[in-house]
Amino acid sequence: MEEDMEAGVVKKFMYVNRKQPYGTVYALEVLEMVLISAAFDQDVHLVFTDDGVLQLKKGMDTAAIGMKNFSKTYRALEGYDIEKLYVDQESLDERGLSEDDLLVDVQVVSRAEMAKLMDDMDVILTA
Amino acid sequence: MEEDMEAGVVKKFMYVNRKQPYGTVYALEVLEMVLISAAFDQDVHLVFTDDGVLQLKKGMDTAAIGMKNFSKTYRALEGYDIEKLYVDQESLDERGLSEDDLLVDVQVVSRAEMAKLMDDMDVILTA
Amino acid sequence: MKFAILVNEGPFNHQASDSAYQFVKAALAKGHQIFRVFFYYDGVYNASKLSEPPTDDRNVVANWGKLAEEHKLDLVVCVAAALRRGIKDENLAPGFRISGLGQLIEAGIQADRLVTFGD
Amino acid sequence: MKFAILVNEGPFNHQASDSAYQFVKAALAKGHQIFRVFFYYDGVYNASKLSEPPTDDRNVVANWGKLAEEHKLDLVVCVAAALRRGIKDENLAPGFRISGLGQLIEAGIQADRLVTFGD
Amino acid sequence: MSLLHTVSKSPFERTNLQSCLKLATPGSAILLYEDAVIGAMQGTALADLVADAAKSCKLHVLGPDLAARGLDASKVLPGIAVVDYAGFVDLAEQASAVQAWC
Amino acid sequence: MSLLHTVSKSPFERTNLQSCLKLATPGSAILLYEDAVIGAMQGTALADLVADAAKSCKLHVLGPDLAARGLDASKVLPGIAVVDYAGFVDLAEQASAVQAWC
Repeated sequence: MEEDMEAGVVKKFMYVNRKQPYGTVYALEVLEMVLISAAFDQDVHLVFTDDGVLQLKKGMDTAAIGMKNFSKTYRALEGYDIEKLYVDQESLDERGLSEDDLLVDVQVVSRAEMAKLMDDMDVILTA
Repeated sequence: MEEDMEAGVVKKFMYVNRKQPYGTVYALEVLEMVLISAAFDQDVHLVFTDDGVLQLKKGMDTAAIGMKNFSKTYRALEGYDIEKLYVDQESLDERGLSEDDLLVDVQVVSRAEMAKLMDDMDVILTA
Repeated sequence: MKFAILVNEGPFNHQASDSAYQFVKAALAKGHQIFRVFFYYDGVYNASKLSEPPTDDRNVVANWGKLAEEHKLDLVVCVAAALRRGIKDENLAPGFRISGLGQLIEAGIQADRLVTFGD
Repeated sequence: MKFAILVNEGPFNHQASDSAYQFVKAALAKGHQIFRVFFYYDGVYNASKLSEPPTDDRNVVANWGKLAEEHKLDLVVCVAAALRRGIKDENLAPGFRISGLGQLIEAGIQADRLVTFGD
Repeated sequence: MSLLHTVSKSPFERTNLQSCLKLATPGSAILLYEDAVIGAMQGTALADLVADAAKSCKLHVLGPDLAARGLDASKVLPGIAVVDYAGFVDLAEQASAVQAWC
Repeated sequence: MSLLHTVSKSPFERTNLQSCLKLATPGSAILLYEDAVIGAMQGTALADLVADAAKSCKLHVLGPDLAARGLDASKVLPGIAVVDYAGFVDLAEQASAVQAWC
């Protein structure tokens, strides 16, 4: 990792993804934020809850809607040392999904555990 | 009423208002549509359902949010021969409102009656 | 059949404009007529010629312009909604024109169906 | 206390920008510092100098510009979000500047609180 | 002829689909597209509600939006037809009018 | 110190408030503003849910947004405090961080 750009200030950043990909741009523009915060060497946490769990679904094919499939970017996050990815079990269950449906390794937690994690953050960015 | 501008073509237009005023611009911009369709002498029906019933709430005071209070416009609709206003009872009930809370005269109907009315329309514009 | 199309959301932030575009292409392929495409609310942002998406993504504004040119589509941006949001002749993309809401009502009257995308 | 503000929705279509403006005014009145106001997603439309609302309504873009001038606020528009949506130097309203997303992350690091308006 | 109701927003995020189902009369067509396609899948918390609606209304879901989201068209609820954009056009043509719940 | 959760969208239109209530831990502050203020009123279909939340979280509602919508501040649910923009600022100051559910 590079040296900290902010003279040692490392904050706990959490990005909360609550929306599907493609229907809106949020998933894509959150990824842009996430990649930048890695450059600032912050302690980055990515949360996928509610419809946000669908961002990680395997097997997307966007050819027929004429939009770019950006799901590969989630696989690339590891290369930026972004490894703290959380998904809550209830959101998966509600959508009939399981951990096997996801294209990256995540920590599957309960909503109660996610709530505790969130309480501990310094900066939370949600979309 | 003026002579029909479209050589006698009169269609049943329905405007379905589903959103609160102020939180979004839809209520205001729907009113702009409604006034124009009156100029085209169309058969205009205004429906207020879901949060749309809040557009007709008495006693709005927008001074502290710095936005224009446009609720007077609903009172002016009569002057444009727009008199078919419908509100569904269930949407009022869910929000703890009654017909007395509304600033204009409307027909309060059931959702079933509103559904029938909607089925009969030629053009439906919803926001 | 004659279709009129209403697009109510801006490009990129919502899929509505993309869906409308695919619908129009499919309707034209079936031999239907597109009487008019009207842009209202944030939909007026679809007409900004300054929009410059990443080169690896679709270009929503340019795609509408191209389709309009190929099929002589009438793409109309609501003047009142556009003024509020800063869309004017000086930043209007090729293929679009700015006009009044009456153009939407007329489309509703003249077309067989009005199909709305986005809110 | 040092606040950073994030505005994620465009003017007029949503109240988010209005609420953020009222929040900033109230924070300044209490003697707080506004480290930066960052405009992301459709929030970048708040910086269009071509926006011309009806004269009997508030002027969201001009209000931000005036507040920035009075209080030396740093109003930053995300360059990537702005390019997609057609906000560039040529239509940028006075008081705003275009810069990278790093400015948002820096604001998150430097400010005591980041408060987000709209999605 | 009856209405075509279209729904584009996710039924997990917004109440548009629920409002649509309250006002869609028996025999009407309903099309789920964009983020709403998740509502057509088997095994979700909304599956019973949607399967029930499919008994009185003609439910459809847009295949291209399923594929984009990695959702398997073979796992949509029974009674829901998968269509493409051309099918969307046909539905609009066959309806008396189109009501967009967004 | 604990979080301030803000909710601006109507709980009748979107599920943001419901998601917020699932993740807000006891003792957290919650502010309803913009279209979400309807959730603070007595007599609505959501009143029980919100009154329940007010037992474990510190609920607030923005007065200016109530007034704009013609909603009577004297009829908000017991246990919900009405604040103005200055009060919103105070809530943000007193919180460890602010989570916007929008």
